[in-house]
Amino acid sequence: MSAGPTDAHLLERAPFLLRDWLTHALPEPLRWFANTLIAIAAILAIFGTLFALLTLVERKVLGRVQNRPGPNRTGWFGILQPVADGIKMLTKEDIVPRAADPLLHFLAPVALLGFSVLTFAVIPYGRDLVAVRLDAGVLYFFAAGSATELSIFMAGWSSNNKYALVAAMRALAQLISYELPLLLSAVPVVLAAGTLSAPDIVESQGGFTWGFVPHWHVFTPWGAAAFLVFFISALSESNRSPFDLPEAESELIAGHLTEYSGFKYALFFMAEYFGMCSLCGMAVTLFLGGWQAPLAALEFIPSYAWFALKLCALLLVFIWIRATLPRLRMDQLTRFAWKFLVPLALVNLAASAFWSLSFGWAGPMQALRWAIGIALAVGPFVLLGRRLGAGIGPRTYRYA
Amino acid sequence: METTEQIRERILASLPGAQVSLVTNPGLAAQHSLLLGAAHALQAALLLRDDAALRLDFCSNVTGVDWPEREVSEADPTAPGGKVKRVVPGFLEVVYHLYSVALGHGPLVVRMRTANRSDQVTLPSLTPVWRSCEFQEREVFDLFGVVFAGHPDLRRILMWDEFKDHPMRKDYVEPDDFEWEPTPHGDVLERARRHYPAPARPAKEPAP
Amino acid sequence: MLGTGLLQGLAVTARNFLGSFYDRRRFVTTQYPEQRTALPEAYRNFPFLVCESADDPMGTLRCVACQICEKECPPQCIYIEKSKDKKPDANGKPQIYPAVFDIDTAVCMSCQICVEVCPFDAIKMDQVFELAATDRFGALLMDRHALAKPNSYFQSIHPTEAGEVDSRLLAARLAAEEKARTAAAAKAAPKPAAPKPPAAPSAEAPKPSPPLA
Amino acid sequence: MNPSGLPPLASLPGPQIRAVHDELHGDLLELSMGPHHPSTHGVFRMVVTLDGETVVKLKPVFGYLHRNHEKIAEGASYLGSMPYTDRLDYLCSMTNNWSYALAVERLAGQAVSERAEYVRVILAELTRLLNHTCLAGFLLQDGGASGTPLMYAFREREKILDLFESLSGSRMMCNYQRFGGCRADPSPAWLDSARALVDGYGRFLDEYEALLTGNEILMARTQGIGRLSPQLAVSAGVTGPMLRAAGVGYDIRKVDGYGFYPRFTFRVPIGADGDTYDRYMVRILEMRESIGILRQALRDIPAGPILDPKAKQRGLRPKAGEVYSRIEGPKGEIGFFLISDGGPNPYRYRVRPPSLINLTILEDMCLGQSIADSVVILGSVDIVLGEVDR
Repeated sequence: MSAGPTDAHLLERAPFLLRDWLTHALPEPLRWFANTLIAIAAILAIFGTLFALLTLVERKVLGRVQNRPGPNRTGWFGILQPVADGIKMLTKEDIVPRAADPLLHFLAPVALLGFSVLTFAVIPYGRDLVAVRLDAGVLYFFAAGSATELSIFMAGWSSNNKYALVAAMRALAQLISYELPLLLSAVPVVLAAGTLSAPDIVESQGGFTWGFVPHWHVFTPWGAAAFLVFFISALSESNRSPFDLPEAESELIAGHLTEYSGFKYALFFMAEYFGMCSLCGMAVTLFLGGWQAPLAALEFIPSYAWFALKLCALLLVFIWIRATLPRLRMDQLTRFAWKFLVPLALVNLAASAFWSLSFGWAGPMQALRWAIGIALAVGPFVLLGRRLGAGIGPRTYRYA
Repeated sequence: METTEQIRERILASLPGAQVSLVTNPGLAAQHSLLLGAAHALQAALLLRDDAALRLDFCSNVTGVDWPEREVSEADPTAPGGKVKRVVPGFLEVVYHLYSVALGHGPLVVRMRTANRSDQVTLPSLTPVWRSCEFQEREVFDLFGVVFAGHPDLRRILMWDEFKDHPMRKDYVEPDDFEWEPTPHGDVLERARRHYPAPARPAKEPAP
Repeated sequence: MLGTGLLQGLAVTARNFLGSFYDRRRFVTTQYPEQRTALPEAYRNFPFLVCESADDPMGTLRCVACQICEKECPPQCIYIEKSKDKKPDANGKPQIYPAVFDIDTAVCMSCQICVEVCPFDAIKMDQVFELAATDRFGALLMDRHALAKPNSYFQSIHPTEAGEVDSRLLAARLAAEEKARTAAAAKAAPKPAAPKPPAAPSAEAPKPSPPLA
Repeated sequence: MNPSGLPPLASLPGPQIRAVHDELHGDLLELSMGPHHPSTHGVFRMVVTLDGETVVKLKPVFGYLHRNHEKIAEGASYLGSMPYTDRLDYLCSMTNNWSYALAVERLAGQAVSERAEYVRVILAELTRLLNHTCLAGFLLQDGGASGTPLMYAFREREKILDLFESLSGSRMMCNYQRFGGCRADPSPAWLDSARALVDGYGRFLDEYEALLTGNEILMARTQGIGRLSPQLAVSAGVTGPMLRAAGVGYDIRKVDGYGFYPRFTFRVPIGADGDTYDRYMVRILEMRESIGILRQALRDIPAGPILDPKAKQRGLRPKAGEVYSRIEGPKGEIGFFLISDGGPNPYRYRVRPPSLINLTILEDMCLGQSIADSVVILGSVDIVLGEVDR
């Protein structure tokens, strides 16, 4: 994290001013170290709070969708519910089955949390607000993110429980299936931006057409398709409904969490929400213009606020989907990945290549460019969707 | 549907030598039944299922009835007092209620009886004819103790495997294994006293 | 197909989410201890014994310890011991009364059969449902003191039924008084051969109540 | 020897899937699902043998809730068993009551007043709405939806339960039917609120179907899953919506014409494939027919006594004899077999539990399916353990 922007106004610079005020007295080598520590602490604190709030918001939204108020007994509007849950989790007995592998059983939640926190390092939360400015930041993100599934396998296998074992197997199959479309859907963005660095990808989405259509990738035909693929894969990567197979409570009790209790159990949840947040953050970065404002007139609002807004909106969609959809089956899940998402992402690669090549088309050629672009995005979607959905459909019934 | 008597003749025509008798129902519902002898029961059941005029393809209900040994007094002019007491031996009975889905008629009530209630309690299973008998015959085996020969999976179904005795029999005695709880009932309290002679528990007697 | 069904479903949940903020039909929870729904008049929970006066519940119980309810109770949660002596009832007739009348509410299944079979309208269904207690045994075993509640209470929870019961009892009492008067008149008359009046219900045993409407 | 097309003797239970287990394929996994499991609808256990995630053997185990209802009833008076029937299938106490009352009425020769017959039909159809609505919610819960369909189902169920409560005094344990009629007379206000409920129910079903029926995930999860052939369904005594979903148009309301059902026009929806989706859809369509029946019944209900005051309730001693009587309950054929010896309590009392008998073919439906599907298939059978175990 380098020095903050100097030309922006006060609110935009506020995080840097605060940091510099805290560390300006230190000698230079130590200041770098302290600045890094502060960045880590800030990320942990902010996302820790977000996790707590998110559990509450999720239950509140689920409740409202289901015509009930959700938790509302602890504090005003149930605001203390996360605290109460935390205390409960901390004070609960931590049970380790006798037949479990105690070391792995302990390591799994720790490693899971560690890996999911690592992904926060490369997400640009605002203008210049990124913990580690890596040239291959996107690559790093996916590498760190895919390690979480390993921890789920560790948890499932070490529990020595049949449900947990089945869940572990599912987690691995899911990892293999969905890592590919997730990566493939990010490739067009890298292609378009010409960089693997997350802050630079955000920078490349700056500017507006006609002053009000932002140059976000999601507003291009290939970008919309890639965003869809990325979003679906992100749902699966973060084990969220309708892809929450490793912890499918209706068949596998709690999947890999069956033998966990107390704070270890809470760590799994924390990691799940961290993973969800970081994937949403990456989706915002890659497709929704990162911290860029949607309108030029709104640029006075600090960049990190825009990022937070977009992040929360995506998280709400996650919750909304969870409130609505039933779960897929394991074979359907993998079939969906291999027969729908991967081909779609591959075709989309061509679509984005076409988009880059036709950059200079103007006038009537511009309309042709859009037509071809949309056809390249929608055509495969319809064709692949038809094939995937062959054999199922609404039925008509007769009466005796 | 044909009357029960006609069905009986139909069976006898196809299975000469089969023991099929009519059991009349004195009640208002007048659902008379056929008593099948164990030897030909399976063939008779197949006949009932597959006969084109009957097609009783749906065995709705299977259940047991326990008829313990009982004493009846009959008029007998030779005996002193004009009456004689006779012991009717007990038996277990299995009742099947058959319907036809194909033809929409029913019920036909079919019964089978064991020879006694102790050692000769085997009857042929009708599960090969109607799959719906599978669980219900297991239940009759569990609760009444009728053994069904030819049943594919004859295990206890409602009681646990280690359980002894058959609870639906009329002479079943409940095990004396209840948990203490305060109750206003005198006989239960008496039993409690036998189980917990000393004040083993802080017994709070209800105020008389 | 092609995800339209999923979008349709998402639209339904979104409508319900938004509706929960302004539409009472989409926000149905009642916040129980603070808010309470009105119990319907027919609501029943556990039985209680009707007495005529709140001041002297034990003296004015309608129950005459006939033990019909004890016999009919399917889970056998009622236990009655008859008194050795007799007490005057509401009409002044000496009656046997229950020396012990216990209902084990831990066993009672609120089926209301005791109410239906009682020929004296002496046992009715209560509406108190907040019976949670820390003492598993004693607090749920109700004796006649805990069970006795005055007729005015019965009027307040089941007004329709109580109105019918009261008018029926009043008619029975009037008929009994009428019969007593006729009997007295007949005794006073010189000719003992006067024909008996048509069978009027006696005070001791009013006609079994018709099933509750 | 087999003109009815029924399965020959060879089609008896037994693994029909040959599981491969050698060094390459690994071992089979035996999993005991239940009795404490989120989706077994109570204390029910399935001993499942898995090859990967494929079910190769499944043995249902139950009896955890067994209380020997039949023995209790044989020691109780005829009236005293009525409240116990509430507790068989505790979602459908009204139909259980009716079936039992009908059996005793046939045994004792008791006529039922016209108004009571109408009220019985109304309550039975309301029970059907309630049961099928809940079932759809539970089925989706088993399919992994986070409770939303279930909560919508419970929202509507609550309205029906409110009606039951204001009529019978209890929400679930109604104990409402009596021999020769019903216990309490519905007031005009009650009938009006029932009409209002019926009028609004179609709208609810539309919303419910918008949420579920077109859902591609639901279709993918249920279509072609857990197929049941009509031959096996009939042979296994499967009744109710499950039988009709298998393509057999057998509805006791039509076949026996008990109560006043012949007076109402309604259709019986039947499925073609006999899979889980058909079992779900047949129930949805049945609810729409039930709304039609309710409209007719609530329109035509006559005035008059609800219960013959001379009808004996307490101390009933039917003439010696026996009767088997059945009705179309929401889950299937709920029947009562009673033997009277002229005494005050039945000599033999038997419930024909549709939930238990519909479970007979659970293994047949689940073999070769994945473990996730076996849970959904179980959900589509629609069991209540109070009735399975009795």
